[in-house]
Amino acid sequence: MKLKFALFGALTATIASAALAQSSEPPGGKYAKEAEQMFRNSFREDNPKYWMRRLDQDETMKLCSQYRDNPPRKIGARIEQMNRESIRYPVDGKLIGDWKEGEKLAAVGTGGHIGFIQPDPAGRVRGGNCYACHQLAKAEVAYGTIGPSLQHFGKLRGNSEEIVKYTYDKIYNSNAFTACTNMPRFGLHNWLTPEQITHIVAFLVDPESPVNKD
Amino acid sequence: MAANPMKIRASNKDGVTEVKVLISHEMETGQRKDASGAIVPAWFITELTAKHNDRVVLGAEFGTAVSKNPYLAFRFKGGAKGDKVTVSWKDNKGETRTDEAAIA
Amino acid sequence: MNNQRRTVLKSGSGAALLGILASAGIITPGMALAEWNKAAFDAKSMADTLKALGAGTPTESKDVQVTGPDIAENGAVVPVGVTSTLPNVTMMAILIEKNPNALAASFTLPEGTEANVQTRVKMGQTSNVYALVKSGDKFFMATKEIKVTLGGCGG
Amino acid sequence: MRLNLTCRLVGAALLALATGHALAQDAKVADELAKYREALADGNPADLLEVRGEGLWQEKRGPKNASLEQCDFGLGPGKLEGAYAQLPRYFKDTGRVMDVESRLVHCMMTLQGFTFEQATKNWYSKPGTESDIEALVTFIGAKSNGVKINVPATHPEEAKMAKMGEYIFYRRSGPQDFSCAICHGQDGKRIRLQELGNLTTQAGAGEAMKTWPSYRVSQGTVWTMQRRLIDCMRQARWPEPKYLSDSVIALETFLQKTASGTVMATPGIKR
Repeated sequence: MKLKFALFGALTATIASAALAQSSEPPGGKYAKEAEQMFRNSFREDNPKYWMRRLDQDETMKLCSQYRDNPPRKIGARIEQMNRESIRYPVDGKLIGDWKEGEKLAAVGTGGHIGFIQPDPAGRVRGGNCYACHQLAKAEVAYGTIGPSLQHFGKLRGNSEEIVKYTYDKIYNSNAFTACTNMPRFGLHNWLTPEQITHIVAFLVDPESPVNKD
Repeated sequence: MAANPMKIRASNKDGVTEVKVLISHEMETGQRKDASGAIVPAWFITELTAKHNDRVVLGAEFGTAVSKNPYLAFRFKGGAKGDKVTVSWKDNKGETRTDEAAIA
Repeated sequence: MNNQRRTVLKSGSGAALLGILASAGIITPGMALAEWNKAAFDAKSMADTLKALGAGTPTESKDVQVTGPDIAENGAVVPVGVTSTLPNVTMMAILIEKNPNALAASFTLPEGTEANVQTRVKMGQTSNVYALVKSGDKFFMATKEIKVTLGGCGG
Repeated sequence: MRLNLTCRLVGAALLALATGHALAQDAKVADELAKYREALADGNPADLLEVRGEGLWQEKRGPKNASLEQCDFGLGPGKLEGAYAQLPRYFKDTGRVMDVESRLVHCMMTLQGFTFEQATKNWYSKPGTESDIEALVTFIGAKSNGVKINVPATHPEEAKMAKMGEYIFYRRSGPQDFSCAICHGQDGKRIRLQELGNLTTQAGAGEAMKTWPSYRVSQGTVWTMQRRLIDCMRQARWPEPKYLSDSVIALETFLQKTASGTVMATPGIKR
């Protein structure tokens, strides 16, 4: 037993140090600063300021980029703390909305495109695009696998207050739980409103939702 | 814009000639809006005829639902290596084009 | 594979010359077999389209098949074909129930041409796709659902 | 205790059944998708552009009434076989790392006398407006078909570009917190039904890079690598970098370097 433990420890240490060696250098190496400048200079002068602001990085983005989305534990903890503090709730305090609205939002991947070539037409619906990365309702076969399957999310976890709050928080700001996760911070960026997030929560936890029923 | 050439492949095997045609055409549905919100008028191939030497081997009528840069494949009995396969199309603006290929 | 492609492309350049001849009026495009059936292509519903094609109520037949994959990665290009083992097939058509106009394409088959045509069509959404075949003076039909899936990045 | 065990067994069996069914459904989807891609591959409309590109390559055009046939993509004037596969690279005459498109535009300016604006006005096609660059790049790309991608980035300027490309690859920003690495930094993932290559590995980058330029059925035209990468940034909900900007060339250098050794198979065809 002890031996096993020791072996396991040694193995993890080896893996960790190998990973460290591979990614110890921030992307761009000694050219990182110059690369940032070059990147910023690659855009048209007549881009509206509010477009260009989308290239700004908050501290989370900067740290995640620097560590190739694999920050050391201490920095990861700091990122998570920082992001936990950002979460805001709907005024009425209700975290479960309408699963049917959530179902629509989960499928919509449009919205938010800017630029001169193929911008979204004004007023185009902006969705959560959940299916791009997650399996949800059984009937939708065109689902992505970047994130874990969420089929039977509520069936497996129930819909206790704790689960509901976790689900809301995770969608609002994924980095509150996992620093540098691939998942966008939908609430933080106002990509989805708190109300829209409650609809997606309902889609995930409501027993009547196709995520759980089928 | 002058129409670009088609790509025609024709091959004979066991007495049957298989023809595959790729056509360069916009196939605009007449339902799409441009950047300013105006409807882009329909522009699409309406008719197509394929001949083996002088004999018609296929007639086709297209609607706007045929994809951009249309593809068509069909088979007819007969045809020998070196024979000509000719394909002609006409679109709703009256533009036409004819191309040919030798059966391989 | 590579070589084959090259040869094909070479013959393609030859075709360009023919195109010039055609546009100069030296070679005239082949005459269509019939006038483009405006009423059929303008019809919206399946029933109206069948009526305009003079097909009435076609009989469902196992000897007719809609060919091609059941799933399209993009609705802009969906490979679809019609095949049939029925005798004396003179006409075939592809109809897409949920498109704005059901009729996508129709084909006239002279004697000696096999009842086996493939093309590519646009589909706005998942829909039943019908193959219509005229054998002798009777119409037959087959159907299958083709699923149109969305891409991930949001267009 | 016994009841509990039975329950668990039944539960396990049910779960296995459900999983089995889901797997069967996924397998069927994968099967039909493979059929779809196969059907498209036989008859790639990119071939139409390739023919047009060949014509444009030979045609005397521009204020200088010259063809592009003396354009040097790094292997010598007019040498196109394998040229695409070894780009981007450093060019002494311009003192810059250039990709196939920036070099092509350079030739349209120096050999044919076009201005930069004239040469790049239609760098991508719109419905009803053809792009000469799309056709030319399709033609030039196909001349590397069967050739191994070879961008060692040994010249200091190339090495620097590859490093700067790596920086951009991992750079997160925008309202979705995206970077290239989010979707393209892991093995075996897909977005909706589209497989995502891990572009940090030779296999993944090779699989991705070897098929470009590629016909996009959703767009009805061939996309060049510039278009592909500029659109990635649009999809990340960022502003678009300028056509031929160093950021795009840097990313290309990073990706081609990673993909080196992979045999080109272009033009491809994709959703």
